[in-house]
Amino acid sequence: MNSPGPTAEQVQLEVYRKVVTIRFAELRIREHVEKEGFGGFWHPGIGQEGLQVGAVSAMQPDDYLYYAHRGLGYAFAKGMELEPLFGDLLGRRTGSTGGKGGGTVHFADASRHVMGQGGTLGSSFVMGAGTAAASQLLGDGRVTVVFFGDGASGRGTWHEAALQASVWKLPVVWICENNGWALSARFTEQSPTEHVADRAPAYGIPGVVVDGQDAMAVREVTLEAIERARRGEGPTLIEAKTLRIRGHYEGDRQPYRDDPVLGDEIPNDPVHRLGEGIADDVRRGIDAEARALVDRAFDAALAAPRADDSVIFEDVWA
Amino acid sequence: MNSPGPTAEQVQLEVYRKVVTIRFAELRIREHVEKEGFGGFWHPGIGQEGLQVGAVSAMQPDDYLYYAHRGLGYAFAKGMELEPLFGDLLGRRTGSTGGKGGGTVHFADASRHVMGQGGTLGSSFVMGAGTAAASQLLGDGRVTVVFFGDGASGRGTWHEAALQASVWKLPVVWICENNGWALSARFTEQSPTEHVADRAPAYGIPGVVVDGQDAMAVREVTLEAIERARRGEGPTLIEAKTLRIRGHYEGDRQPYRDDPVLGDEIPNDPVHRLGEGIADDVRRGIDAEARALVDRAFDAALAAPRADDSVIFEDVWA
Amino acid sequence: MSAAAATTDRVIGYSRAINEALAEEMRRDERVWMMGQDIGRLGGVFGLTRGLLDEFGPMRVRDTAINETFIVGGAAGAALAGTIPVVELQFADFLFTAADEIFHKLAKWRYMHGGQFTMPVVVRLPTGVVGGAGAEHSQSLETIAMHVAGLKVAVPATPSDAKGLLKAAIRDPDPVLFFEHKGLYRVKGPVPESDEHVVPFGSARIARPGSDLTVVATGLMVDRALAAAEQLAPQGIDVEVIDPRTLVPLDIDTIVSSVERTHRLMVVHEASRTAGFGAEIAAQVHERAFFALDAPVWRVCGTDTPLPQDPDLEQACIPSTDEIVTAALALAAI
Amino acid sequence: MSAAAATTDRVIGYSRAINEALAEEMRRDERVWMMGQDIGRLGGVFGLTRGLLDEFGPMRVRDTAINETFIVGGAAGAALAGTIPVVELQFADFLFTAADEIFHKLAKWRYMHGGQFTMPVVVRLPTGVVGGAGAEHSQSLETIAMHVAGLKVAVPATPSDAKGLLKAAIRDPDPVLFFEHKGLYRVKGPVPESDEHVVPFGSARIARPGSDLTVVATGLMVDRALAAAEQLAPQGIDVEVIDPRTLVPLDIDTIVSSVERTHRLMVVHEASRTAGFGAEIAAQVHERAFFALDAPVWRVCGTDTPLPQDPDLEQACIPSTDEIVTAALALAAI
Ligand SMILES: Cc1ncc(C[n+]2csc(CCOP(=O)(O)OP(=O)(O)O)c2C)c(N)n1
Ligand SMILES: Cc1ncc(C[n+]2csc(CCOP(=O)(O)OP(=O)(O)O)c2C)c(N)n1
Ligand SMILES: [Mg+2]
Ligand SMILES: [Mg+2]
Repeated sequence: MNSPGPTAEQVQLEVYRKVVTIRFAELRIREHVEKEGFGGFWHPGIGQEGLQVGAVSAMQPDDYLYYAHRGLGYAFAKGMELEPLFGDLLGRRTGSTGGKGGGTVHFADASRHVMGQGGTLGSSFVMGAGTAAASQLLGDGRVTVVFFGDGASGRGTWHEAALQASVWKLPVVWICENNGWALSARFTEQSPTEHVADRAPAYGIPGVVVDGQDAMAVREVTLEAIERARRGEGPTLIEAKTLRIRGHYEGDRQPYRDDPVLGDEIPNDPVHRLGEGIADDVRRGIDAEARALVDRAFDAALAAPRADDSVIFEDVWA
Repeated sequence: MNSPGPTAEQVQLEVYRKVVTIRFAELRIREHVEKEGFGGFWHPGIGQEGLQVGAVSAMQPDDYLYYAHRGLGYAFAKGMELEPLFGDLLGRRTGSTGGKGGGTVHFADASRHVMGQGGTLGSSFVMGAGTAAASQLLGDGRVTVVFFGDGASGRGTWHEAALQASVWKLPVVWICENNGWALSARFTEQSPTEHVADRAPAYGIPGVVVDGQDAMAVREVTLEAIERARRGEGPTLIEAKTLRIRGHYEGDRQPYRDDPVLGDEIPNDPVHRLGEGIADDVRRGIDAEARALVDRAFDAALAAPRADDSVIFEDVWA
Repeated sequence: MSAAAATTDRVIGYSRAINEALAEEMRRDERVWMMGQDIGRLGGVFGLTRGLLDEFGPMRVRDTAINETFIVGGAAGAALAGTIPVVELQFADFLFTAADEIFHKLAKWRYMHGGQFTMPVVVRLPTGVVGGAGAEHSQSLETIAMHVAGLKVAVPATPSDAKGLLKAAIRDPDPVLFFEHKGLYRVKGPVPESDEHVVPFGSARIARPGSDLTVVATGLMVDRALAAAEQLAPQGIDVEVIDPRTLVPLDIDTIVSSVERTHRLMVVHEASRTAGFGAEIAAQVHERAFFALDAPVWRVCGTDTPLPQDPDLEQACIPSTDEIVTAALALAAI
Repeated sequence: MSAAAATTDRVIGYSRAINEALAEEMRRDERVWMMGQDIGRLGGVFGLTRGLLDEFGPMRVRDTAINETFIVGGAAGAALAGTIPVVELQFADFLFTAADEIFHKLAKWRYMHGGQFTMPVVVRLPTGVVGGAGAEHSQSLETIAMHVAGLKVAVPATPSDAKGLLKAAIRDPDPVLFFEHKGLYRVKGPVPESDEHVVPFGSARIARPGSDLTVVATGLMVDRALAAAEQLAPQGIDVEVIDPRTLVPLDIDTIVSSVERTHRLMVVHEASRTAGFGAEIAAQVHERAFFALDAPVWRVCGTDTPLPQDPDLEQACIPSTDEIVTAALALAAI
């Protein structure tokens, strides 16, 4: 969908296809975690796939992506195959990290500019700004997109990155997935302002609030922000309002939560919204293919060998 | 001047007395550095004494002070004597740190709630907020005032402290001495907004810009902010516009600077402004006393013994 | 303390022991309070602070935003103002997101200001490898805290020590980094009933007396060393296992006198080998007991690698009981 | 390298050598660029980057705001995008204000992502005691960098090594922490004329051959060890001085073979003694050469204290030539 000239309809179809694929992936992973468990934690992104895919659909293939820890929508939308993603999750040699990831993943794909993830929240603020500084220096015309949660917005790295990126007019776009929770902390109790985007003026950059359940709207504002960045006008802070449907990690019983949305009733479900404009039979066809793709990839990942101990000594230094 | 009921005139006289005393201290220290030098660096605060004294004059004796590294105005205004301050500067056993400070000082006075200073800029943002959190917990009615420079405003600790302090409505007041420079970096080149205070709305707190050369104006806005904090309404960010008259440290030749104000021509000199309302003879009397006080204290500090090596093993642990 | 419980001891978990210490000290001293992420409503990511919000209210059990520099730096400032903050970082690794606050502010404020202030802060640090938490959630970083003067460092290995050392830490006027091992949270053991079960810093525990080889181990490694000792006993090697319990202050005397009897020492730790605290213990023992040693001090340690995000692979990065046995056999044979 | 200059060597300062390395590497490779505080217009607080802004322009010599997490974390991100950032922190101590970026991002990104990325970042760190800069501006923190796998660590002691190691660091695909000693900036020495004067990491330099006692020293301590050796020679103690030059990788072989000849080793460093890298070198040498040693390895190190803000007192916290002499005499007498 990044090639020039697809129609609006084509774009929406492709966004739908990716979102629904990730939805099936979410369900498949949950099933696995409930039955088998695996190491680390799985942070489900169900219900947030729409904004992830919508935003990433606005990126060019060469643009850089720093994703957040909630789900796989970002990476899949950026072109990564499901099998290496599942492989990471399951600690398989075929995972994109070659077996060093498992559960909570640090998947990456250098060729697709999926840049990986740190375990400490907020480190991608400064890293993303630095990647954008490299693009500015090289004049490669690339834009860096950084996803983060409402909780991560509290880290000081945000401030250091945002000030410098604004002053240098770095080509970076920050997308906050505000799902209202940071683990057990309600956003409303940890933010003095209504929106994360209210912090943008402090940095002299645009702050945009968008309905995160509306994938195409997220795509639109992201397109604008990316164009602005590519024109050399500097960063934008986008805040996509969404919901955390499940627990912080799969298995979290959320004793702290007074509004648990535990089932699969996803308010304002991005899958449904995207599906609305699509003819029933087309949609059913896409769904069937997506489900098959997920099943094939998950089975293949499951069948792949686990990494043996020798990998622990690989890749410490180049 | 913190006792209830002094007249406006009395207050101004006292602020003048302190400002002019610090001015003489600045000149005495400069003379010493030029002639003898000493270890570390001396960051002159000449020209910024007005705002420092004005602001601190708004504090109660029990309020907590985290000062910045430019000059001695803050500490003297909070009630510290000159001799221990000079003692620190000169590495004397009689310094407030008992000989561990010298040059750039970490003076402190626990009894007067002069809380000291870290060597890394911006660490007082979080420390000051924490001190205020203690006051809130203890219900001791105290307010914490934190000074910092325009340069220090770039550190992420600002963001972490400001968000939390605002949400918790902590009794803390931040005062930025914006002197236009952070070492060789112009504020205008390192800030995306015109004022540091423009960042306040991001934290849902008042941001106030004040003429830092006008000590009494600084006092006024600080009084208001302190009252607000004491009422439990949370932090305020005050930005006092001032100038860095000299180099970053005494001896800095400022090769980077295109507007050197090297002499003692202090634009909008707070000493002159404060002196305007005071009768000549009264002023001359204050000046003479201030000069004598400085000379006595400096000579006494000079005459005091240096610390011997044994102090290095003191105070590592309690 | 031997495995057999004294009559007044209850058998409780390491987590529960920590939770009790917190509650008791908060009851004892009103100045004690806590902050950290998710410690209130949730009771902490590992459940260590459960029930404390209910008992002590939201002003003494405060949930922060995601702001480690505030959690630690704020604690420093709050300590200067007459309170005793006990803060939690969700993972010990996060001391790197608050490193200026820990290694500068906590460690040096008192010193820089000529002893005018004390800094009674406890930073609780869930540490070590468990369950595949990955390279930035599993490290054993206690050596760094040992290298920077001004901090005290506790590394409890049993429920009893977890409780007693934490109570000592809270009562200590100095900043304490308290490394609780995540892999021990569910381990149970005898803990004295008393409210005054305080384990002093700087006193090592001889976890198992022995005559042929001294093994110094901390945290999760103490049990593995003990298990190794049981396997070695029938092979004629009687291992003495010493748990220093605190690294700062370090009870080197107990270690040295053990080595003077056994003539051989092995240090076992989960932290990376290179420049880990095993090197310090080895260096000190060589300095003080060189001529009593029949062989060099050996170290069995974590690998010099980051930790992979996989529960099996990460175990391959830290010493197993088997490795300890193998090394002990080889060392005893020198 | 001996003190005598080869014919093609010029005698230049340590600062100048660093400045040359930066300029040459930026000329050689367009991807190399720099950021840091005050490195442009001012040429750095210590003058190390003078002239570079003029030659390479503001896009390759960028002044940042006061934001160490951006300087290091940004460098990490910029390295992933095909550039080679060489960044300056104004004082080595400030690695604590960017610790997550250094010890997590730089050190582990490659590993965590299965080797898909390389991380060619150099962090220049003006280190050590000079002129009374105080507790948070004077530390020697290289041991910490040695403990965390994934980083490389250089500690140049001479102008020649400063230049050659920095060039090697910039060409290295791994992140390098480059500890430049502030007390050496003005020291002059012979430096080869060549643009290709690259000193490989992991090869120690025998600064003075000797037969009676090996002294391993780094940074500012190398000259003090050499001065001590001159004082000891007339007393019949012929000291071999070894400068490892890099701590990661560490050329332990050169040290061990020296010890096999001299049978005695002393490690001298400015970093605090406890859990400093001297402990690691001591531990390794004991492990590998225990039976060749006539005495335990000794350490002469910085005190276990913060550093006072006073040029005299701080000198009392680090080894002097006299202390080295005294310790060497005592060690030789064992
Ligand atoms: C620096 C840091 N502090 C704390 C954590 C632990 N942690 C992991 S996820 C999380 C909550 C994040 O909330 P948010 O950013 O809103 O993302 P969400 O989980 O809601 O998608 C926390 C506290 C961490 N990984 N890094
Ligand atoms: C974290 C940190 N980074 C850098 C420095 C070095 N440094 C000391 S003062 C200074 C400039 C400070 O500027 P500003 O805050 O505006 O205060 P001013 O000197 O103008 O009063 C710098 C960069 C430091 N001390 N701490
Ligand atoms: Mg969230
Ligand atoms: Mg300034």
